[in-house]
Amino acid sequence: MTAALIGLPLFGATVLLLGGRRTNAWGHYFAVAMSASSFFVGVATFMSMLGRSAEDRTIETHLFDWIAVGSFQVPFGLQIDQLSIAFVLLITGVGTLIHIYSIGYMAHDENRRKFFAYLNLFVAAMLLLVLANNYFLLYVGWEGVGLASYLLISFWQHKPSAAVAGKKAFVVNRVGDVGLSLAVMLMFVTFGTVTFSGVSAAAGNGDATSLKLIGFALLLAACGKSAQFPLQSWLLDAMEGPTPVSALIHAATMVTAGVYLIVRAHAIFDLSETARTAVVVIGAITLLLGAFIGTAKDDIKKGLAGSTMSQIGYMILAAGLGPVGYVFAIFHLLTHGMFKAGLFLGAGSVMHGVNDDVNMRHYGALRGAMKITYVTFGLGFLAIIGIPPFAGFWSKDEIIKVAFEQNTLVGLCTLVGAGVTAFYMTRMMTMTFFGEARWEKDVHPHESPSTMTIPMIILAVGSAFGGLLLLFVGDIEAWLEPVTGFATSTEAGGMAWLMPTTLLVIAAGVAYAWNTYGRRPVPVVAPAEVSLLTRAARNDAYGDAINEAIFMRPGLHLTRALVWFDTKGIDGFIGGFAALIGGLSARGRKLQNGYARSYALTMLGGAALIAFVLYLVRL
Amino acid sequence: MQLTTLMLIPLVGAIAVFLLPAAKETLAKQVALAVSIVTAIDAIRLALSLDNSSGAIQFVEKHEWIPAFGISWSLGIDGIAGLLIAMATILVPLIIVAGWWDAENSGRGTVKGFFALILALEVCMIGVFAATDLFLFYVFFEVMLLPVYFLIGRFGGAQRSYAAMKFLLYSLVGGLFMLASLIGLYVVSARTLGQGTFDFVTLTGLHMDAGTQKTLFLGFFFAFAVKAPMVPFHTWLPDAAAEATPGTSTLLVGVLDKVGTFGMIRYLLPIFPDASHYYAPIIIVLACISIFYGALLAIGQTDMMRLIAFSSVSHFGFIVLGIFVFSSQGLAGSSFYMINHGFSTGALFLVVGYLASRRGSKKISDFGGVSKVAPVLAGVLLISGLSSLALPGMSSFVSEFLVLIGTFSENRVAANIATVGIVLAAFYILWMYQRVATGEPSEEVNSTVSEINKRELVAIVPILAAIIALGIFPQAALKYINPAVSDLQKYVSVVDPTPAFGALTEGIGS
Amino acid sequence: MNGESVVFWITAIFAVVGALGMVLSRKAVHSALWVAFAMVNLAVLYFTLQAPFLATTQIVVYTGAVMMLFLFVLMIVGVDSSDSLLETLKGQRLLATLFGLAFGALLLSGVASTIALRDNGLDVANGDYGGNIQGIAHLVFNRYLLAFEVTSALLITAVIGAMVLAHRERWAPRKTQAELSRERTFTSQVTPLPNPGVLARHNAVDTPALLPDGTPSQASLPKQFRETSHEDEAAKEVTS
Amino acid sequence: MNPNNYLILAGILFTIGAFGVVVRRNAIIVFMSVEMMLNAANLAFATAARTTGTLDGQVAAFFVMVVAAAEVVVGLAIIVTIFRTRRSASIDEANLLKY
Repeated sequence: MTAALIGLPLFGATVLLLGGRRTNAWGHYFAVAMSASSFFVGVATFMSMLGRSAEDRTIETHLFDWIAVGSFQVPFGLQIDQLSIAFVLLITGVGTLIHIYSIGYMAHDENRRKFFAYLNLFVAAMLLLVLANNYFLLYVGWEGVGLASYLLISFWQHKPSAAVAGKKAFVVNRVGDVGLSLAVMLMFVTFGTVTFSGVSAAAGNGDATSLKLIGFALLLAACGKSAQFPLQSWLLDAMEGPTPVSALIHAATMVTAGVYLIVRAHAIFDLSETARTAVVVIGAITLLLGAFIGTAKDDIKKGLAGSTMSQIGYMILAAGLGPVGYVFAIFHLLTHGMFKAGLFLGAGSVMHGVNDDVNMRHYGALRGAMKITYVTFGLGFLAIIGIPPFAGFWSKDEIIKVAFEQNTLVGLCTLVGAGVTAFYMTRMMTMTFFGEARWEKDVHPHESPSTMTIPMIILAVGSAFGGLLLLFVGDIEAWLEPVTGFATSTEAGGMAWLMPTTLLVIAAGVAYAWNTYGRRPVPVVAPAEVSLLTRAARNDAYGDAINEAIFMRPGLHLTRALVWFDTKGIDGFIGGFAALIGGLSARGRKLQNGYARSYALTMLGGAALIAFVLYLVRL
Repeated sequence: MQLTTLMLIPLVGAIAVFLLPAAKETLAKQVALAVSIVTAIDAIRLALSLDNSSGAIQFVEKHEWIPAFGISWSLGIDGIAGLLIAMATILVPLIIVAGWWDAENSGRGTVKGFFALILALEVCMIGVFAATDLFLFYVFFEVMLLPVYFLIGRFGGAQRSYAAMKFLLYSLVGGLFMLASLIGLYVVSARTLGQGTFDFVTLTGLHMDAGTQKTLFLGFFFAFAVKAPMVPFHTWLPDAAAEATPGTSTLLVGVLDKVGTFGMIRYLLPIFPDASHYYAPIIIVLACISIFYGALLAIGQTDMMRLIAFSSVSHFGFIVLGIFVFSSQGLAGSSFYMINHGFSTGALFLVVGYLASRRGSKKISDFGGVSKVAPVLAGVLLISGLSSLALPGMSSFVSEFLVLIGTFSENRVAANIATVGIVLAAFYILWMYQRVATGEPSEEVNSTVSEINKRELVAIVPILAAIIALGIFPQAALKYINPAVSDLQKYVSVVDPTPAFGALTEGIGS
Repeated sequence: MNGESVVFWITAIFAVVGALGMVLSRKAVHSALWVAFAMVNLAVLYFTLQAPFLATTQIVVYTGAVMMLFLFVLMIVGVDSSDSLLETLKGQRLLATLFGLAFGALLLSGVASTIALRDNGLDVANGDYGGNIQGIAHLVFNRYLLAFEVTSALLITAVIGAMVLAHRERWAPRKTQAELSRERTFTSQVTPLPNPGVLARHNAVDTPALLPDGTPSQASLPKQFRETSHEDEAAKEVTS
Repeated sequence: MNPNNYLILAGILFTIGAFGVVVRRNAIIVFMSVEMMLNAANLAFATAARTTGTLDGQVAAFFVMVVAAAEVVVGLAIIVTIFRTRRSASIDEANLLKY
């Protein structure tokens, strides 16, 4: 069962990649079928899980011994439990919807087959990531999604910007992978095992330093994959990929892998206060940074990307709060998966309607031309800013509450983040669908085909009711409790003032945005005379510039210096040595001047020398 | 006699190909291919029939050669050597197919000469891995240089004579130091045992004082470090690899250089255990430098072949690192890495060779947009590259991680440094791919770079298949390596450290 | 100071003087004579060393045969520029002196620093077979027989070698008198060539005859000495 | 009479001979110098014979003489041959044996 979940999309990818042009005609349907059947297998697994008691819901599958060297024994084993199944359903569900959406979105691309193959590959890798029963196999999925992400970001390879963005994403992710490698190594050295169950069981024996180091390493890994500060820079560039990719990989699923990792390794974080604090700090920084970047972007996708960073910041922050937060981190992850995918698909639909223009300043008043998109995007908008009773409200509100309980400063961060979110989302909404039309003459906005709108509608429904469903019908807290543990807040009733305050902050953000962008005309060209803050936000808070200045440029100089050193230094030394010998030989050759007397003289000198040596030795 | 037979097959083949009339070029190729395939099958059969419950040397055969000096023709393989031989013999038919027209394209030398040299090289490669007499090993170690010298010097690119001479001189200088140590070892054995010997098994039991060990160790190590190649003895490799034909480069970097690391694992550790421990910290530092230096230099290269060569310097750093931390994961990882590196670097050299033969240039800047004109070729380049950067799912990942984890349990600082090396690996591979395969193809690329053809595909697909298969089922190879590794650990008297806070009572972890 | 000492010191000094004379004489003939002188003195020393056979052989073979051979060759070769004491190689003489002195000093100090050798004398050895010659004969024809026989091969080889080297192959048939006279008639010089040394300062074979106007005539010289000998004169002037 | 004196004399003669070989250009004089060195060696042999009380040294000296005679024959023949072609007995003229 579990293996089939991964096997089906993997099979799809293999067939499409090896099949080549022969599969062009039906390849995309095949991919959708594979993804969908994986989803159905997931649903079936879920159903059977529901039928069992909470303790028996975990299924371990041992496929074969993967690596066994000395005491390093890694099985190729899968594990499906309450946490995994939530991810499985999100990945395959949203994944299938996005597959369907892509049929329409990529209809005119000559490499559509390859695109679907990569999507299937991604789904398989992501499933492996969440289904592995040990950290080492998780690593395979972890880099597998990185590969799929690389392939998909740089899918339009002829665009240099896309190729560069793909490479950047992979390399930055690799920095995060270093963290995961170190975490696995530390776990092996500390506990002698790398399985989830083994590590969880042994975690209690670990000393504070080891736990702290493992926690930091895992956090580094999470930062890479989830685009958290300071490894956030790749996510904005990743928007070079086709929009479905941004929706699936860079919003709903892959980027949340970091959250999964931290929740999965909760045994470590539970025991290390320091590591948890670090997680919270990183989450808080990213949450504000992402929101800040989102406020100034005119590129609709980059705006959403900033928002994604910010929302994942929420999740990471929640995960860092410990047992009180894990559940809400996952909860927010699930709702975010739905509404953010919906928003991205909506953005894709908008772009589809306006000749692939991504600049919101060229939109405006699209609500008339694209009704379905308007409504679905609107639902997503309401969900993300946290208007009750939409999905985002439930999950975000819980996080804000828990944050305030733990630490007022952290709570304030989340509250401010909520306000800023409301601001930039409203800005996006108004610039796109309201105001006067600002599009070019040759642009004729139109609604997208049904393959695209249907997934959007389904996701919009999820954004609207997913939160309610999960919280009250699914009782997610109880569902996840066996895996993550759950501690209800101690002062549950003491925060009655919080929800109204949050709503007030959100309303303020909406109102300010509406005041700025809704009631006044939006200039088609971005104004150049802006505050330093706006400029910083437009430049992704100078993340790239900092990377460039700290790593890239010195790195290139170092490389160049080393190349010079290698050719001129090492090789030059060797070459110089050879030349020296050659030169000496050429000189020495002159000693062979042809005069027998000269040779005789040398002999005489030699004889004298030998006599001298003999003399010395005898003394 | 099985190993001697295995060597005789290509030897007879080489002579037969050489004796063919020069005009019968196709026949020469076919004979060479057939012979190499037979050899590969026989080698695989041998490797699979190894007893994987014992780390002892198997298929032992011994015939007196120069009894006066205790030199004998003695052969034998353990799991590591067996797999290396299998890897080498698998690569040979593939590079023959890949280099089907290399001899003609070089415009010099005869076709039959080219293929006879490759087969002759194969003989030496088998011999050097199978020898269990140190003198015999030395003989193969040196004789092996000659076919390569001619393969580079005769069939190589513009700078071929420079590269061939540099290669030869470096290797010879290294070999000279080894010879000195070898003679020293003989003298020591004569003094200790009463009768001098070069026999590996006898020498492993030799009790030498630490000072002697240290001195003799250095001679061997220098030869192996030049061969492997470690920074700062590496500069011959980029030149040689860039000037040779792709097939030769594959054998050179994929197999020949392994002799260095194989020598370390086979001879240095068991014969000089004390010296190995003594020098390990320095060598680990050198290995870390190699990892970084190779990777950074690879980033700075403008020539694809040189880039791969420098990436190999980096990979050899990993291999050496794994050997000298002495942990079972490190040793097994290094042994496995040798095999994987042969495949992944071979694939890269071949595919870059395909590109270069089309475009007539190895310069990265001469390419761009290949994925648009030749998507499969670009895809093959990407897969080979991913294998080189140790993507999980590929065999090189397993070995690289084993090395890292083996290092981590012994030396955290080195492991941390080496781990950062994997980021650089991602950078140089993907940057090369970006510059070669993506973007809009230029006029020249459009007109010259055609899609990969069947012959080329046949040559490279088995390598890629092996990489992926071993990545998913590494145990298929590791089970042969493990017993040899545990024997090695006995020689150097090292026991793997136990986990600091393991939950052993849980019984979890298998 | 016994008789041997007296003989030794006199002959030793003579031998050294002879050797120095050989090295320092400008003319090869003088050198040869100096060598002969030194060798005779050495022969005397052999007598004092109780080696009458060696002494005799020394005189017969060396001073007699070998040195005469030298003189004969000198007559063939004649006086030559190489007789000049002018050094042409840079630093040769300086280094030679240096090395020579160093070598000699080391050699002598080596000998001198050894403890005095025991003088066993050869009376017993010479007496064994009834005399020095018999003793040597006994050794040569017993212990050193093989070496002695091999010497014969050496000598034969040397003789043949010398013959081969000195032999001149005739490539064309010997010219008849008619041909010679015809040749002479049709070239410029009909009359016999002038003899060397005529009217010159001395009548050595390499000194060109002076023509009536006082210019030296190269034609008067044997072929070997033409042209070069003129420069020799100049070289000699410079040296002296 | 201390036999060392003979050895010292032999050494002096040998050195003078070697010096002559090195500094003189006339091939014949060089040859004579070589003969002088051989004679010095012979003297040492003869001295050795006397100090050891055996005749082997004298036999050795005798063989040296034989070999020297052979050598002189061949050597002078060579000189004559060279002289014929080069019209010179200077050994500096025959300097083809060089780089």
